[in-house]
Amino acid sequence: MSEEIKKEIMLPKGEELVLSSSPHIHVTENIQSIMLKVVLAMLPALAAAIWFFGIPALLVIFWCVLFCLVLEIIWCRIAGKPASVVKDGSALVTGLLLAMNLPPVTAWWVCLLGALLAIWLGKQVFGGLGQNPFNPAAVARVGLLIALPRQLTYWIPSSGMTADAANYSEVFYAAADFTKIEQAGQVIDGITCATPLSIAQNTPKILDSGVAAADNFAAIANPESYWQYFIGNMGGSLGETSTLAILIGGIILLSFKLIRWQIPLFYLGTVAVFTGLIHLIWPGVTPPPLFHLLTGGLMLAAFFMATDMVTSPITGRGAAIFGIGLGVMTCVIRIWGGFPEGVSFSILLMNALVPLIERMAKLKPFGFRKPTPAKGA
Amino acid sequence: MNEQAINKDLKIVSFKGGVHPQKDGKILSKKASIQTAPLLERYQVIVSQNIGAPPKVVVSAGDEVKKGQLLAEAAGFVSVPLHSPTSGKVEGLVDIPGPMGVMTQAISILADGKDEWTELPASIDWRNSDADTLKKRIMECGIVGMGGAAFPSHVKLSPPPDKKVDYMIINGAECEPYLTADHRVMLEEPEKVLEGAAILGRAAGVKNVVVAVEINKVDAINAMMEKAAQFNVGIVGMKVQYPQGAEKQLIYAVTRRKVPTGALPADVGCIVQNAGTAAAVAEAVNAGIPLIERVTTITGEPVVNPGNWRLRLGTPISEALKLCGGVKCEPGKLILGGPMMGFAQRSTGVSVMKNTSGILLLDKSDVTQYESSPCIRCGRCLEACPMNLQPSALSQLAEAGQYENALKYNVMDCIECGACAFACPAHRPLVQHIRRLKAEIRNRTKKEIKK
Amino acid sequence: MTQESLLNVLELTVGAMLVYNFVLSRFLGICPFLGVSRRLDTALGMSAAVVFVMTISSAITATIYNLGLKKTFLINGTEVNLLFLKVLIFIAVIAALVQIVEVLLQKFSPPLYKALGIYLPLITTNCAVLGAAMLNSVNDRGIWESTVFSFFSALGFGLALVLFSSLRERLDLSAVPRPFQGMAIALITAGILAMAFVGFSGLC
Amino acid sequence: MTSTIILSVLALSILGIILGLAIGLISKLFGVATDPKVDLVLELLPGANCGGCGKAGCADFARALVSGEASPGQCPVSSQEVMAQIAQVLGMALEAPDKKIAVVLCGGDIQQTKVKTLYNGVNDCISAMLVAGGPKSCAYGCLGMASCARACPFNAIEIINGLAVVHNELCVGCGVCVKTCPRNLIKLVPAEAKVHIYCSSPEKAALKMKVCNVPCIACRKCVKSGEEGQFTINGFRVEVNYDNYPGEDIVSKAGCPKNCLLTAAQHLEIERNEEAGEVVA
Repeated sequence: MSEEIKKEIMLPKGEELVLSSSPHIHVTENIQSIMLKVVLAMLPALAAAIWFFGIPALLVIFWCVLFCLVLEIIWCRIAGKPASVVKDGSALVTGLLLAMNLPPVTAWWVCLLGALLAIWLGKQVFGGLGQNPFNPAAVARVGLLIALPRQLTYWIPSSGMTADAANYSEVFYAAADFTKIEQAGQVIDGITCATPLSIAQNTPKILDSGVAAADNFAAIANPESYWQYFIGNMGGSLGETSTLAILIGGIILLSFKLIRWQIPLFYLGTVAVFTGLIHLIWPGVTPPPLFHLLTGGLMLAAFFMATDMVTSPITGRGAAIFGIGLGVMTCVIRIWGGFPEGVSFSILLMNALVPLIERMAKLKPFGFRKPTPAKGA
Repeated sequence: MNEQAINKDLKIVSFKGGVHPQKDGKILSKKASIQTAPLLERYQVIVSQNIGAPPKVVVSAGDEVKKGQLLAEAAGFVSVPLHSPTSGKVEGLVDIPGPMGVMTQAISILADGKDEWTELPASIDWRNSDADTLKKRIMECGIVGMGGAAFPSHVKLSPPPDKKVDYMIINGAECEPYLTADHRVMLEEPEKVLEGAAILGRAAGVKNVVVAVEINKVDAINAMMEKAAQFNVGIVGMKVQYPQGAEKQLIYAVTRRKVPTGALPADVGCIVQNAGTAAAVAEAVNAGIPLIERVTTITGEPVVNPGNWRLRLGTPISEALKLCGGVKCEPGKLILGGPMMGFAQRSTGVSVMKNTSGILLLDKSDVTQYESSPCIRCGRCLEACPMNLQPSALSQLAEAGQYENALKYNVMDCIECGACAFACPAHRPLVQHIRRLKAEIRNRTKKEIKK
Repeated sequence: MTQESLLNVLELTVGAMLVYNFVLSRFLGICPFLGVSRRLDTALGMSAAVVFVMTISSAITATIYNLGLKKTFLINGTEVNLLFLKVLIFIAVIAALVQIVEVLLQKFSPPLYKALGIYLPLITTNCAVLGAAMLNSVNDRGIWESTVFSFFSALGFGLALVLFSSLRERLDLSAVPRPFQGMAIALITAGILAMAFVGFSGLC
Repeated sequence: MTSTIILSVLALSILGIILGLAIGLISKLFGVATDPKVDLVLELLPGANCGGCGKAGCADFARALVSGEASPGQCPVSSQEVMAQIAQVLGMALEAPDKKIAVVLCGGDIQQTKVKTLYNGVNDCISAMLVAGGPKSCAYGCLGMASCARACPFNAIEIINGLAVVHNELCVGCGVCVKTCPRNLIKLVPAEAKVHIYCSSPEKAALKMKVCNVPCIACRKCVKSGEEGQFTINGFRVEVNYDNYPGEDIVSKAGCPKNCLLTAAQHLEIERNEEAGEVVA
């Protein structure tokens, strides 16, 4: 081969040429940048949580992220994977999501348990990022809810709610310590509060229609309360209260194409239609749809939890089915179930259905035609 | 950058899916006009240059050949002859590295420096001749699809009689990043391309002849639009989106017809030919010149002077690179073709073939390493796939070795355009996985047929 | 329909299928649940077989229970009650039924027979089938009630099995760490699935 | 008390009779006769479903055995005793086949093959072959990406030093690897043949030496020092004639200049040492 090199002209020597399959160029986007964008989208909701619940919320976020990162590194060490895997940012996202799913006042050990459930049981036993069929944060949330129901339903009022602001700041802002808050909670009356959904759950249902039925939920479902729910001034999990902040995050996610738009649309739409119908038939059984949309973890789930790319169907049609299924399950659990909130359960249940949904909602290739018996056209 | 404005009458079309590489590298060579390479001392013409049966060599060591003389004759219908790039002496058959990495047979010709033409066939008055004469000439001049596949052109022009063809599309999309060869040909020789298009139309008995060009080649579009009427050829603009020039996508963009799975363009009444091919056809019919040289883009960041060169078949890549002043630094990759579908080479000993549309060197910093992190099911590949497949699922099936299941995901429809792997944030080797699946499935069907 | 009977119907259907799912809530019938869930099509076949066997066997056992075992006979002045033979009789009936199903399957659907393999005879010892019969008698359900309950319980079993097998087909594509491959990851997945089913509690 | 006993016995007897009759009737009406031998044979078979016999898994093979389409010797995995047992079940005489094992006929590990191209892609021989024929400079050498090792149902192939090596004690000769290797380097040979020529390249000696330190250059030293017919010359390389294979002493007698004629044990040891050396370096 004519390998002789002319004096001034340099030619490739060939020994450093890389062989690889086409294509030879790629996008600059990578998993890390995707995860960081997701974190960016979470920031408004996290900021709202700290605004409404103060230092305890910040602590919960800190613990969850710390434990998730540490546990991820430990697992990688044991499993012989490079610990640099943690750089992909998925553990950070899981940690933040987990924090958003916990009450604003949560003891560190609950955070640790949650991180264990999320990172190890929810993700790493299945092989790590991309392999887990269930949403790690939902696994942790459901596992904790079943195992530690009291800790997971220990709601404190948001800073805008309390009548006695001095008391409030003294207890919650100064003492960022669960045991102290617990003790304080026993002393100061009314320090814990109920979430709107648990109030709705505990309100006796009125099956027949009438004035009483229509007014059954008036205390928690009125224009003034809707506004409070919208900005996030209510009891609830750390990251789920502020619909406004979550919507901002959702817009970020959608604009970066990090979630499939079908999931939030069909999820929220189904919940609205379903609760609307039930409310129309039996107004005394459940509050109006707007109440359901604004309270609980629905918004958080619709934009951040259910849309997790790994555990939701990959095709658009599949995502729509997934969203509808989520909506129905959430409503059924909320209205008739034993738990006030059903989003985490419905996410796990629908996660289990994803392989079946994907079977149903396979893409049809361009120019697809049904295979016909061999015959010259 | 005072680009020419797009003509308002231009119809702009596109297809669904695809990707748009931000850094398309065309800027390196799109202003460089076509230069003709000086005569070399030696050419190594690879024998098997077309899809189908490789031609049968008719010369032997020691023979004197003239430029354009037959070196190998067509061996069957799906095969074309091969001609000598210059006059000189046949040194014999040698093994040189082929484009696919395996050694391949080539005819080595020592140039005598005279560069004398052999006696060429007479010009054909194509406006008054019948289709078969044209097709015969196209075949005799060894013309194949010069865009990449190297499929014999006369075969495409002869669809089965029961299929009514009413569209001839000349593919000037050149959607591959970095490549500008077709662009320059269309800009500098618009008449040749248009006349070739008209000839191809006549050879296929088709009235509707259009040249489809991506609208990032405004100057070429305008140059052709001026002359298009005189050849009764239409010009269509296409959105800049990869793979706009893939056959099925091109047909859909221009005609809105979908080529069904496993069918040929002729099934929907279309024939697609490359713009470079059209120019070669014009030369073959008007002057009887066989396909012995082609315009190739030599480009990439490491190349000192990227440009578009008219190279003879059998020019070794190393010689071609010398024309461009060599390289600035050691490149990370040598690719024949474009960056999306081209083949990585291990040495510069490969020689230019009929379908070598580009010689691309990539800088080491541009060589993307496959860290191949796991799929996070983001769905980017589904959006990118012009064939509406699910590359992520296919790649996982390939990894798990579930080859039969891949058929349920229509793996055989893949056109290997590389859009999915380009878009994958996990940098998974999706195309390689899919090629593996296809190879396995082909093997299995072969075995079944044997049984 | 009165509210009470509505609730009763709900309990027999939704309750049997989801809330008190045989596999994921009562943890009965784990053997076929883990054994036949490798592939979706065999899971579907097994589900069909279980639905068939469970419904028929419950109908028969409930008939025997309601017409025979429950009754107290007066023989020679002593009251005789055969309730203590319940388990024995139920098992015998179920075993015989499975035999019959096996023969019929082999005749009419050999591929399914082959796919179910060892698990078909195992239905005999599938505690879910006996469990359904026992639950019916413990709750003193009538023949129709028992049949409906068993049918929906079997549907719930099938649902869990199908869900689980589709998940396992997906797990086959994942890079599960070596120590967790196979049964370990299957059990973990089943556990998480059971956790998800807790969400249905309190529905009725 | 007695009446309870009597009634229980009566009830169970009646139930038993009814159920027995029902089963009997139905199997009479719908029963399909199957040969119980199939199950017996299936139990004896190894159950690896390797396909080495040419049938689709052990169950299929068992059916073929019982129906007489196959003979027990076709199962490459079963030991002699097992085959004898199967033959006994089937009531036939057993023809004893030679036990075969696989051998990878390439010695070009990562130290011995000179020029290497950087390869960036799926770590699998078959996939790598699709990219410019794979990274190895020798177009006929082992790619060392473990396609065969992954395919082996008995974990008998190990990649040592970038080269696939068969562990003779684990190999049962099912031949799955032979079909897997994209470069067709793996051969099934008699288990008693201990000496192999670890090169499969048909290229000319000069070309081989350019890319590899241990090619067979067809110097015929082995042919000369061996007995007539123990080796065959195939183009530019020599092959061991496995119908008439030489003994282990041929290695020292021939003194292969390229260290390409080796016993399997020597080959394994060389690769092990080289790998250990690499770790130190």
